[in-house]
Amino acid sequence: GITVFAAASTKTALDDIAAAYTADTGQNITFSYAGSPALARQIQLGAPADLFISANPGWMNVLQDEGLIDAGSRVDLLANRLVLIAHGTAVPPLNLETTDLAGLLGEGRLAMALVDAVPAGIYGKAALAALGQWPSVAPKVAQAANVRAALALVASGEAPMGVVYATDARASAGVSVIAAFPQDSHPPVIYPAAAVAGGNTGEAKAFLAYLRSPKGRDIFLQHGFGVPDQ
Amino acid sequence: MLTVSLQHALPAFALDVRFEAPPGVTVLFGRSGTGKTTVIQAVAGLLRPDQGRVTLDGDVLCDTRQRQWLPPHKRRMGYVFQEGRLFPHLTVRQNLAFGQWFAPRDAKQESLDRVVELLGIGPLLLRRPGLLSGGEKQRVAIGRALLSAPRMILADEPLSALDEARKAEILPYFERLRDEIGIPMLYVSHSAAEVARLATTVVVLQNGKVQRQGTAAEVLGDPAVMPAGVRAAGALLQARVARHHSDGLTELDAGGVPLFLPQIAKAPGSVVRIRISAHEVILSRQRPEGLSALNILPGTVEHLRTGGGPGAMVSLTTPAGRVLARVTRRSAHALGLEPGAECHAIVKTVSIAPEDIGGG
Amino acid sequence: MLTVSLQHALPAFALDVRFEAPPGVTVLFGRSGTGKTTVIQAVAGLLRPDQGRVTLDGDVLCDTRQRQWLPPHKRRMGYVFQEGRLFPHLTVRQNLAFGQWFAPRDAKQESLDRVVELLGIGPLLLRRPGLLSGGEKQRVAIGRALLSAPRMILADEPLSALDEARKAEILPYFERLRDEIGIPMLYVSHSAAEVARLATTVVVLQNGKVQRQGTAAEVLGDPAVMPAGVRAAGALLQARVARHHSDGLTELDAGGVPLFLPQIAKAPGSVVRIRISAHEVILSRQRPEGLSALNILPGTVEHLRTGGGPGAMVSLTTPAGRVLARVTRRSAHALGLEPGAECHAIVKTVSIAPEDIGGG
Amino acid sequence: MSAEAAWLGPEEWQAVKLSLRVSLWATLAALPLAVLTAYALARWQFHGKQILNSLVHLPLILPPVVTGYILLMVFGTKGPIGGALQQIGIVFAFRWTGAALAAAIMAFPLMVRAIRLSVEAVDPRLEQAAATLGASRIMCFATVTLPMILPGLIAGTVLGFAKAMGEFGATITFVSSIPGQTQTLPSAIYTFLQVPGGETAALRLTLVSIGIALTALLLSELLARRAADRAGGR
Amino acid sequence: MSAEAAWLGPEEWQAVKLSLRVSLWATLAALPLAVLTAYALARWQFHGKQILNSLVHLPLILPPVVTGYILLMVFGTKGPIGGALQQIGIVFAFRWTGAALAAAIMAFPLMVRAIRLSVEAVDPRLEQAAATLGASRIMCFATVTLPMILPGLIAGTVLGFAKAMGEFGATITFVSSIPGQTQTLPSAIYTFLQVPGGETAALRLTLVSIGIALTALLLSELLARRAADRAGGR
Ligand SMILES: Nc1ncnc2c1ncn2[C@@H]1O[C@H](COP(=O)(O)OP(=O)(O)OP(=O)(O)O)[C@@H](O)[C@H]1O
Ligand SMILES: Nc1ncnc2c1ncn2[C@@H]1O[C@H](COP(=O)(O)OP(=O)(O)OP(=O)(O)O)[C@@H](O)[C@H]1O
Ligand code: MOO
Ligand SMILES: [Mg+2]
Ligand SMILES: [Mg+2]
Repeated sequence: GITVFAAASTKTALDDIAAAYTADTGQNITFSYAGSPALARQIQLGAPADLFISANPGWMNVLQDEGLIDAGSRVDLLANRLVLIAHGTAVPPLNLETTDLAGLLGEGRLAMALVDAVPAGIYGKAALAALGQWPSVAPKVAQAANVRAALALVASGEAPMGVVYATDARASAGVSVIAAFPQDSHPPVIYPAAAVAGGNTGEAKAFLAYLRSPKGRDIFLQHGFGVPDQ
Repeated sequence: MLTVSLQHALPAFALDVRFEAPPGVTVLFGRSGTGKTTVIQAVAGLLRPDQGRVTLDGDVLCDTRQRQWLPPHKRRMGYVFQEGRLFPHLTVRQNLAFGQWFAPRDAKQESLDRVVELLGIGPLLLRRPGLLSGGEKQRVAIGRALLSAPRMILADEPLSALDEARKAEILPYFERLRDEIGIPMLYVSHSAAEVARLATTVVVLQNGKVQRQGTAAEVLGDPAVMPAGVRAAGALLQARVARHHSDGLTELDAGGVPLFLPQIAKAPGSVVRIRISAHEVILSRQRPEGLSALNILPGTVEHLRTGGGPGAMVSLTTPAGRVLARVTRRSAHALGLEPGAECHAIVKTVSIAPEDIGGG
Repeated sequence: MLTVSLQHALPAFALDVRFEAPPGVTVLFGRSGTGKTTVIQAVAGLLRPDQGRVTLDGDVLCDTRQRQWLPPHKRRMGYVFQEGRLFPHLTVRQNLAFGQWFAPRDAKQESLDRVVELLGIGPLLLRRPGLLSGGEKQRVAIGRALLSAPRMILADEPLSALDEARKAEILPYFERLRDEIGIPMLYVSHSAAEVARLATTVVVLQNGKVQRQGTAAEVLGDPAVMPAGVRAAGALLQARVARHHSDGLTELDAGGVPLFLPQIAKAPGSVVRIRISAHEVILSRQRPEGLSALNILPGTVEHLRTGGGPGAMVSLTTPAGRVLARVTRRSAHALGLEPGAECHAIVKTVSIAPEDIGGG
Repeated sequence: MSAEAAWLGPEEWQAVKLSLRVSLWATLAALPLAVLTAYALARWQFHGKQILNSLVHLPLILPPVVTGYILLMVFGTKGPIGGALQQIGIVFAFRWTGAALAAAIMAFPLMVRAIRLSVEAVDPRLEQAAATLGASRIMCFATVTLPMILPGLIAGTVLGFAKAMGEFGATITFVSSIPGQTQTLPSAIYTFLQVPGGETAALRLTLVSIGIALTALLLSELLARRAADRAGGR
Repeated sequence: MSAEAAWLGPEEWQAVKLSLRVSLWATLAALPLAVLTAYALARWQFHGKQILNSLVHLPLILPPVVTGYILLMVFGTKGPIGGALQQIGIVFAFRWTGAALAAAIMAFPLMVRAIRLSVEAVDPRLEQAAATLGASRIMCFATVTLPMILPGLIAGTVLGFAKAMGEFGATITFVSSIPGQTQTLPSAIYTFLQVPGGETAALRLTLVSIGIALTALLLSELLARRAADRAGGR
């Protein structure tokens, strides 16, 4: 079997597909889920990974520049969407282009992932900037360590609104998606995947192919991920 | 007055005592492990007895039946512990002052300077207890208890770590506490000299029980109970100071008999207590002449007790009171000492030891 | 033989001593805070002196000049500490056995049972030290040191927490250690009786210096150096056991003079040491008759020392040796006691105290 | 200070100051409670003692993120305690006070453990002696126990302070990372570590963090040595 | 056990077992070194004492992620020490041994502090007494010091064990989160918290984690109480 280093946010979907893969091929897959930066650094320092699925193209680029991945195998595996959520069920949607987000927040905070460090935060900041909301909203942003923590802030009602991935918002009770950010307001949310140089690239590629097979795509879609066109 | 009634079971030891300590000094006497410290701790409130009642001057300190309990810090007991228990983080001066901080403002206070001088601990004031010698520690512990303006003093072998000279200096101070300040004391001691000098009452403990209680004269005069053995037996007599002589002797009047001893600081007319240790008395049928011993008490043999050993304890009635003499059976026989026989008790002046003199 | 030469400066205290301790018991005598414990600690290796040299039977324990240093655990000193220092986490039995574990296999070992019986600590064996009374702790500490098969015993006031009866039981044991096992001892004590009984040599310390060193007889007989004051002065005499009488008395021959004392367990012919405390001697010009006191030593006044007080110290030469008597100046005058005067020293049988008898 | 200010960016400098404030407050505010808890655990017998003990240790056992979540649930404005406190004007959410609360809770078990060990080492007979000299329970504690446990107290406090300086998971989960409000040094370091090439900046902040904590440590060693000498009677 | 096995998924059960193994090894392996370090810091005077002290405390001061990163750089297969050790067959990187190393290093300061406080509370005069009875330094330590510091030793060990059970940041950064190899309970909890709907699973694992650590804690309290009674001479 091979070892897959994958961004933690892909866990449920990947576990499901791997189960199917094992059933189909008899091959076991071992996953190590953690934050993409940690995984990338570990690969830099010799981790026994065969396949890397990053939530962050930046870190994949770094590995590619250092020749640590099999560049030929790199694909954009998954896509995601950025949405605005609010605390509570059945909160009416709003129009991101016309609403004064800062005014709506009032004293409240906008929960986001770290806006300069974590992809979801970086994308969110870009989108808000593109929409002209960033200057007024920036002082009200509460930056969480990751998307899930931002979601938790909204779910608990601590922050009235937050910016998270569609995949996260779907599964959470107690929050409503009140707007989706336009695709063009931020760089595409892409999860690149690539076989790690020096690993079992053959099997890594086989599994990667399985992930991109219709069976794999279906499961990703079920979990709310987008699947970039090939 | 202190009344004590205690029952307390410890693993392998059971305490069951009941005694009253009239004003003055009550000495707890008894061999190692007979419960002396345990009694004192219960009086101090450091031990909660299974059952018991302790009162001081009518105030209930502890009554298990009525569920009354006065915590130790409200009892104001000046406790000199057997093992010192100085506060290691405080200097000697701070240790001494500790009790003063908590003493009621209106309480009679000993002055720090006086206590320091008495105990000879002036040079130690700025040191910490860790750097003191054994005797130095114990002296500081005594000072600390004295300075807390206590209603009562509990002293657990306070002098045993001290050299004889220091003991001789400090004993009179305990006496003064008893006589001048009138502070009651419960005092553990193994030394007959200390008992004779200080005790108003002696409580003899044995295996956690009161074996005997009585005045110092009664208990010290009874060889059967003396835990220290016959060598500690002796008589306590009352005498009145008659006059002071120019050669440094004080003449006492003990029931009409003159007794001489080295000058004592008491005004003529005052009553003192003297101890005559049984083993220091020599008996003679005729009135002896030409001896260096100045004190000769005429008397009559009251009774004579012999044991298995070569000794005999003779008690005499004299005008001064009952006197005990420890002689050999051989001498008793040679001199024909039988009840009713007249004889003379010879006591050396200086053998009426300064330590054995207490205010009556 | 132990040779000690030490210089050590402590804050507010400077030690500078040099003495030799011949085989037998060397008693360190001196007032509180004069450095007795400090000396013992240096001998044990618990204190590294600034300068000094300590040897035992030729083995160098410490020599600061030659940078030699034998660590304490190699010195095999049986140290009875002034403050007990029992191991709180071990039972009494384990405390006692502690030293045995580390003793060389071939060392002469006291038996645990014998020591336990002697010290009366059998019932305590399974307890932990936290639950012992003060005297019990000290007895265990003595036992622990004795059981470690020591080359030498260092005892720092080992008996001061014990009652008289217990002291009287344990003292002979120290004597046996000295006489039968021949183990050398350095022994701190405040008690003249203990000194008289045990000491081969007495080293008197004062303010960190050796004030006087000598045999027990010399030092105890010199009122000027007795730290305990004049009351502890007395003479030590050699005598031979003459015979045992059926009435429980033993007759001694002291230079031709018969002396009687309660039976002692020595075979006729053996030499014993007896102590005659100066304040227990009565003097008479004529030979007294009809007294209960059996012991009368004829002698000649050697000299007479008077001080500011009412007392005088008379030293007599008698066939038995030099005897000291403490009398009043008044008596000295009345009896015409001047150098050269003939007189008799009267000593009560029983006042030759059992504690004051040591093997010669 | 100005050298450091130049070396660090303004936002980093802010994080340093905030971390100091948060850690100091966290340790100082937790200290009395830690002493009380330690004393209770060491000396008193009461029902629920083991439960208290377990509660105290929970933050040590739990992954910090979980602790952060629990804090959010309990002390958030919608939480049972947080909501109640909000009524009387005490707010933790997104405030530096919340960061201090998180740090205090994470540091608490360390402080309690150290102090408790010290309390257990104090001979109760000394407290008894103080009582016979007229000192009430509280005065006994203040005049005897407290000075004698000072080494442990100092050790515990510095341990707590160091922990508070390093605490990250619970803090960021509870109060997120708002520059000047809740962005402590570890948050800032974490941020740098998330982006490629951020290592140098992270290292710089790490050094600052180490510098501060070690200074505290050395100071405490000095203090503890003196306190121990005193408690040892020298 | 089988009830628990059924309640937990196989991978979770694996994480529980791994966490136990990692924490036990971490604490047991660190213990002798912790005792030595604590004793040295408490009793010996030597050059570099403060440096040693600082080093010991570093893992407490640093955010765990930074510690993990440093471990990765030093003990990773490409790191200076990790590379050398690999030559002789000792590998930490991405093995459970690495998780244990990380846990041990994180737990170390807690253990040292607790033990050190206990050592400082032992009256050196008792060790002197042992020496006069013939006990060499080592025997003094084994027969007197060690039994007397037992309460602190137990406290430190359990503190360390609890910390090791909860350690996450350094572990996941150093050895990643590979099921059966390096995925400890906290890593598993973290991963569950990162995915939608993972809260229930996270809660379940958290409860297991709490259960284990509290059991250890209660056990240690019992042991420590007995040890303290003995050390107190009762
Ligand atoms: N806490 C305790 N638990 C069990 N036994 C105890 C405890 N304290 C004292 N004892 C035992 O109770 C008895 C009486 O002890 P106590 O300390 O009162 O004796 P003491 O008369 O003061 O003796 P000493 O003269 O030796 O000091 C002793 O046998 C002692 O071992
Ligand atoms: N570590 C120390 N530092 C400073 N001074 C000390 C130290 N140890 C002892 N001293 C002082 O040195 C002197 C001698 O102490 P030592 O314990 O030897 O006296 P001692 O003769 O044994 O007295 P005691 O009969 O009271 O036990 C004392 O004044 C004491 O205060
Ligand atoms: O790298 Mo993530 O998916 O933001 O934890
Ligand atoms: Mg006692
Ligand atoms: Mg001494």
